[in-house]
Amino acid sequence: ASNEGGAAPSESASTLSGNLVGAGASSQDAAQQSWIAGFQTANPDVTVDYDPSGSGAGRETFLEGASNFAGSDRAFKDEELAAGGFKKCAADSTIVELPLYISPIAVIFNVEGVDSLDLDAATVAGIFAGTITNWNDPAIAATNPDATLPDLAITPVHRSDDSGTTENFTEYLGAAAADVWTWEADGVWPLEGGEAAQGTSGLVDAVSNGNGTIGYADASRAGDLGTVSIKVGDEFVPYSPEAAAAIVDHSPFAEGRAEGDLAIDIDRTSEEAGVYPIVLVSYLIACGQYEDPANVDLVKGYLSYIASPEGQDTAAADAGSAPISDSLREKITAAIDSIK
Amino acid sequence: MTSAPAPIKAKLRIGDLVFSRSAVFAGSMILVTLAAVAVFLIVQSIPAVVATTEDASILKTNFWDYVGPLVFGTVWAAALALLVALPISIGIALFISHYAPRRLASVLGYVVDLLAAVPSVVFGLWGIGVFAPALVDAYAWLNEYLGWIPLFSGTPSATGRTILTAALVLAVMVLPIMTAICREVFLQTPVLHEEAALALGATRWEMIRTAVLPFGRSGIISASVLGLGRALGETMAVAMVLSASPVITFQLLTSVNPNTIAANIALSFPEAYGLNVNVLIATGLILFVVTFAVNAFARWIVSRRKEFSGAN
Amino acid sequence: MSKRIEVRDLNVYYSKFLAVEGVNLAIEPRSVTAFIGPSGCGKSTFLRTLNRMHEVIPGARVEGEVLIDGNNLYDPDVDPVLVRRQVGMVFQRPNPFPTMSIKENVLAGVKLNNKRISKSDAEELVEKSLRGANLWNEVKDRLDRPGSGLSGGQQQRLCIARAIAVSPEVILMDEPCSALDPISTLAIEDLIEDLKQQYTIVIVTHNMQQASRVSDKTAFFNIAGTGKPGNLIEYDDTTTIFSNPSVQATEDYVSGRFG
Amino acid sequence: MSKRIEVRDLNVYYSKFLAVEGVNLAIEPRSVTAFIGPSGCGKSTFLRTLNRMHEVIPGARVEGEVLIDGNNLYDPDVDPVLVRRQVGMVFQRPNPFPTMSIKENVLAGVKLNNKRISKSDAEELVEKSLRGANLWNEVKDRLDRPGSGLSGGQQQRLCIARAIAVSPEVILMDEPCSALDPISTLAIEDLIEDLKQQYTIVIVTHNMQQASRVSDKTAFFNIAGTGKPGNLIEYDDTTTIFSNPSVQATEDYVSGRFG
Amino acid sequence: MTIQTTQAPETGVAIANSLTAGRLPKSAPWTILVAAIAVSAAVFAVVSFGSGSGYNWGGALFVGALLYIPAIWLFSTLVEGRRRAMDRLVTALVTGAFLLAMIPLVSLGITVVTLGAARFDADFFSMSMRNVTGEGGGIVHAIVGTLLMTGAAAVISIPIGLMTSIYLVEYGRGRLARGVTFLVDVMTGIPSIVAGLFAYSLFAIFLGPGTRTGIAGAVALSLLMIPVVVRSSEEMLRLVPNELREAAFALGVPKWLTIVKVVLPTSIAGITTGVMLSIARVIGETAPLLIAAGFTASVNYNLFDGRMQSLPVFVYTQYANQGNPPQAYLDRAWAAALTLILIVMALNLIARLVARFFAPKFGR
Ligand SMILES: Nc1ncnc2c1ncn2[C@@H]1O[C@H](COP(=O)(O)OP(=O)(O)OP(=O)(O)O)[C@@H](O)[C@H]1O
Ligand SMILES: Nc1ncnc2c1ncn2[C@@H]1O[C@H](COP(=O)(O)OP(=O)(O)OP(=O)(O)O)[C@@H](O)[C@H]1O
Ligand SMILES: [Mg+2]
Ligand SMILES: [Mg+2]
Repeated sequence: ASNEGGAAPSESASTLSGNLVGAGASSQDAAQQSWIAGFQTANPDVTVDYDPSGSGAGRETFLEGASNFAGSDRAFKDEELAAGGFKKCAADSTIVELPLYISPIAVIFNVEGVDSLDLDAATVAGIFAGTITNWNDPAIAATNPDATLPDLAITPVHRSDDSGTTENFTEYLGAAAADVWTWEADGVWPLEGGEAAQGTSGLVDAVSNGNGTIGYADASRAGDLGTVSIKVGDEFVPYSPEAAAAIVDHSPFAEGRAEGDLAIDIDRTSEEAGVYPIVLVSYLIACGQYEDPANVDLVKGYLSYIASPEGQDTAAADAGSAPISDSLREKITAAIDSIK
Repeated sequence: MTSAPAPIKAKLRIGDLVFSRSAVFAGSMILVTLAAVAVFLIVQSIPAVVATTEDASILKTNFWDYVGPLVFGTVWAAALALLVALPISIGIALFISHYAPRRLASVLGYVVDLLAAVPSVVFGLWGIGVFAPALVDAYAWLNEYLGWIPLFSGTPSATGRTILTAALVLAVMVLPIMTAICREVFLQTPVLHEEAALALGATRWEMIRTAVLPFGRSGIISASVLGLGRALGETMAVAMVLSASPVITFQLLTSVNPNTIAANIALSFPEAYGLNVNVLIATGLILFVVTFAVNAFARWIVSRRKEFSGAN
Repeated sequence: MSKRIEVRDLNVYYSKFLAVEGVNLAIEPRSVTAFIGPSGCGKSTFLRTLNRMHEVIPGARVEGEVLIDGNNLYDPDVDPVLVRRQVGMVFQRPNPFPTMSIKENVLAGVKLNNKRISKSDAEELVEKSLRGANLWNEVKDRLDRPGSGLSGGQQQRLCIARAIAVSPEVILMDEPCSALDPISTLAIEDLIEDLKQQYTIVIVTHNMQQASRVSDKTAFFNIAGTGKPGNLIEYDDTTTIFSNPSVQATEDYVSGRFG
Repeated sequence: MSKRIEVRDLNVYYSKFLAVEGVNLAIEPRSVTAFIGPSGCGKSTFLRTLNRMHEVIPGARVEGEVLIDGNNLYDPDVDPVLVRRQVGMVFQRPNPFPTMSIKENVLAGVKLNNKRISKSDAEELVEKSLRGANLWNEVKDRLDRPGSGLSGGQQQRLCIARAIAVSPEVILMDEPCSALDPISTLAIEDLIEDLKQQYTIVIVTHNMQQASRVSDKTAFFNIAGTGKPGNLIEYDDTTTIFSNPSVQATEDYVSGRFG
Repeated sequence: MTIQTTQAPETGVAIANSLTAGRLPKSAPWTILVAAIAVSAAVFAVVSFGSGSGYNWGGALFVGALLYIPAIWLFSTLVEGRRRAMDRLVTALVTGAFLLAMIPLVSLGITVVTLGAARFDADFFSMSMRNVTGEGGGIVHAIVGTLLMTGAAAVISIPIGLMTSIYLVEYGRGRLARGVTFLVDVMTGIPSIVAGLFAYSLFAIFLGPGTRTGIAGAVALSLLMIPVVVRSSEEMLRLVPNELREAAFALGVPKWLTIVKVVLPTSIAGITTGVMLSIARVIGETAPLLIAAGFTASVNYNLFDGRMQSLPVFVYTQYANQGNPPQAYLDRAWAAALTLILIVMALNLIARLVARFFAPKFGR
């Protein structure tokens, strides 16, 4: 293929070469592809492969030592960390978990003549729990006095597959509308019944092909569909990369983690101005210390590229993610540097 | 009588030996492979079968409650698909073998084979983007006028992505393979037998009924088994098209549909970890067993009237 | 119940190959007509045109007219199914339905016309037809066994039984006895004698003795050479053909007879 | 080149059904032996045991011995393939290979055994065999056409040509002429007469005249009733069988002859 | 001569030609079809007028065609009698079945061609996705992977499958044969994703955990392919008349040569069809390849080392993980789907030509 082969007389002084393998979250796939492209262009002798096989599969693969790094929509749980057994890592090594992919989750809908709605958490939860069933429901009308809401049944669409998006969305509903949403956060949609669709694409297709449908998806995929501004404090915040990055900055890191393990507990109920609470934080996971030092430079190089402003910006352009803030970047860079 | 008296006593024929041995070997390979797959499945499944919701987060209660609706959905979708596909594929095969003008027939056969060239992902894409939306109105109509039939009751789906749609997509997917086998078998009907029927004053249909269909019976069953196998195991298309929930329901037109085992594995596997992986593989074992049962049944039907089989 | 058959200027083609050319012939009702001639001269081909069975062979087609009781078989709106129901056929190679039992084979044609034949009627008909074909004694104990398990001769007699079970008005027989032993052959010949009281019968045979024994009239077909079409050389009373034919070729052929 | 065949206490079974019972018989080399008997009495079945062709039928098996030049055919280490190469066979129903042209059909015995044969030798062999089967003139212009496009009789002669092309030492013929016209039949009979100079020939026929014309010895088989096994009733010189048989059943059968 | 009524009730009607008795004229089916469509069109017109929605041509044609089936049966029963009517009904149904199957085919065809045409350009067939984001890029890597993996799967499956079917038809008796037959049936039921898992685990044993290679993908595909090959070839081999085997045996041809030179050539057309179907069956598989062969954006020619991309996985991931601009990803997905279909078509065509070359030389 004409674009293959590193023999391009590039001016890059890169000394990196070799093969780097990662696997995990498909949410990151588009971003990973653009990171890989950028990194490979800068280092023509490197090939990075990323399997978008899913977070669970990615974590399992990493555990088995079959990949150098993993992408995951959630950090490892405490008990999983305690069990250990990361085959690629040195015996007593901890792991590094970096929140490098932040993406707002948009609540999208398809109702003729309505482009955007202002809703509070309870209403969103009511819609998805099936207690609010018509678009002209007073609960919706209350916050949207200007919208012309049709007399049309609401068809909420959820993901049929196990997904980080669902987990983050249900976590938000459970935290912000605890009275209405009584289910635990879970990657599998906790209610029985309802319209379900596979993957972000399937869900977006189902919402756009239906009438009166509503769903939740990675914001970059909202397209022409109507989107919901979420009530935070007293104002309604539309999704935006900045607002998504902001909530991450306003959230604490998980406690009791090793140094370099930057798992974040997102504060879904934050009343801070300008934050958008429904976000998906996807991690890149690597060893704190590799058993085989051969890969260390490659991993560090690749992760540093991702964390760099350039890397975050290409992902923002290609995948619609939210670039991390400089303060977060500092912590991440420190963590990357600690990899041995 | 000058030639050697006993050339009849022979060496073992190398060709025969090699050939029959390799045939046996190939047959045994299948045994071995399948045994390996079975062992793999069983070993992986054992921890899952006894697991509870504490061990595997994917389980609500225990394994059997988890797999029940899936088995139902799998069999239900495949049965619906076969119900649609079998008569149609026999019809198409007959059309090509006995109705269409001869010149046209092979071209038409090729055209139907083309359907086999469509990868399941594309069926999925087409199912979501074209087919399901096209069915929304029809489903609404069915529900309105035939809603008193339990199958058509409930609230019709607003997106058309129901079990009926999935079954229809499956039917389209299994059509080419079933049609192709039926067609080849029908074409092989001995002309002598067709003539025998025609000479008795049979119409074309009666000729088909007396000579072609009985002759092709085992072929039709083979075709069904292959089609059913495909329908039972199809993964991507169903995963993409079906709006699935862990329920058991016979309603065909609503958003709430049972999932199939294969599709469920595809949906849950990417995020599965730990024992959840075993649970999913165990559902695969169950699918295996279901297929086993279905095939045993089909074989039994074929063997019942073996001596009347046309060929030998 | 029997029919008169008149053939006018009949040509039969296999695609472009002219297999039989310019046949003119009239077959009287309630008579037995024998077709004789060397192998490949088109006897079977011609016989099949009498009930439009040639249409089953891809590419086979006909020019000319075949009138049965004055009705042209090849009129555009004639239904070949109706034709074949009135003009039955027994083939050169026995062809019982392998998926059916002996009994079902005999009833195959009847069941088409009359689905709800009573059980006793059916059994009566099976026995009558099998007796007629001289097969009853051999198979009466295994009527429910597959028809394909019989010997060649038994199979052929089964096919004859099947054909007469539908009581057609004309029966075409293409070398029906070629696979039969003398006893069965005799039985079939007796049967032909019987059937002749009611039906019109046309039989193709290679057996001169058979032709002279059973037929009232004989048609001699010949072929000039390979790739040439077959022709009807002479058609006359059987006695005339065998004793005093008017064409030399006929004389040559029938006098080459043996046994 | 020819072989003596001796059969001792042969029983043939189809699974549990005893089809032929207790046959004892010796066939001399360079002779023609005819098997006659009513349909279903086991002539074909018995014939097939002479080159182990019955083994092809599932469930068919044999008890007893068949000695060819003193070698028992049924010895455990005998190769049936070699037996069949020495004992050729022509079947009751013509069975040319549909995938092959006429020429390839004739050469099948050579080609299928992966033997190399020069082009000119092949052509010579094809012509010789087809002439021997009296088919050459009819097909010489279409040797490359499929064998299945021939008439029934032509197909049978093609099969005979195919069988003699491999020059076996014994030729078994199961009603080879039942589909042939008198001229071809005569030609085959002449051919048998020729072949007899070198080969041992066994022929099953329903045609008494044929049996008496071509054979040196005749074996009469009969069957006591349905479901009973067939037996060899009498085996003697053909003239004796037809003029002065020692068993009443034989006399009944051959005297029922006609023509 | 008196025309007597025979037991067939339809024949006795006194019409000029008794053989035409009670037949619908030749043009009748077409007349009825046109009438049925006209009626349906009128009904649809009324409905569309009443509800104010657009006129549904497709629906009108479909319902019209549907209406034709009972109509022709009714007319034929009245005029021609039960048997003729049945024949006409079946003719209509059988033709209808064919036309019905054409609907998804045509719809799919139109969808794939119109959506796939957008990226059917030179770049698409000369580039891989290496270092490509957003627009542009190509599928060389996926084509290479698909051909290599499917080819390897075919090389594994066709001999095994064919030999197994030969074993079953020509040699197999008794328990082993029955066991194999049954297991082949069971094999048809291996879900594709399980095949992928199995191949992945198998190679993990030999090549170390987590290795994803083309050959693992090929093994997964063979698992799915073998039963289709066996089942279809078995069916075709059984159709070869025993007479032909006997003819060859009687010429002293050993069994294996009889099979190779008589049985296989006679059934070659059917076997080829079966093999093509099996290839078509697996060439479009996504799930097992995603697991066993992994995912890469670069070309890989080595089946035994490194991940391999394939067309269906490419289609799936382009669709499922769309980046910016989404349309570029969708265009690539559809164009790759179109390419895949064209590849299968081409293979099919080649196979048919091969089959025709060897096929029995008789009519039909
Ligand atoms: N299906 C066919 N396609 C093309 N040609 C055919 C076909 N059947 C027969 N023929 C040719 O037509 C001619 C007449 O064949 P036909 O079978 O009518 O001969 P026949 O007189 O019945 O011979 P026989 O006594 O051997 O049965 C022959 O030259 C034969 O090769
Ligand atoms: N494949 C078979 N399986 C079981 N029984 C068979 C089989 N073939 C023949 N038979 C039976 O064996 C007996 C002898 O049959 P065979 O074919 O040898 O008779 P035949 O003497 O050759 O008769 P014909 O003169 O009609 O050819 C018959 O009763 C027949 O029904
Ligand atoms: Mg003939
Ligand atoms: Mg016989």
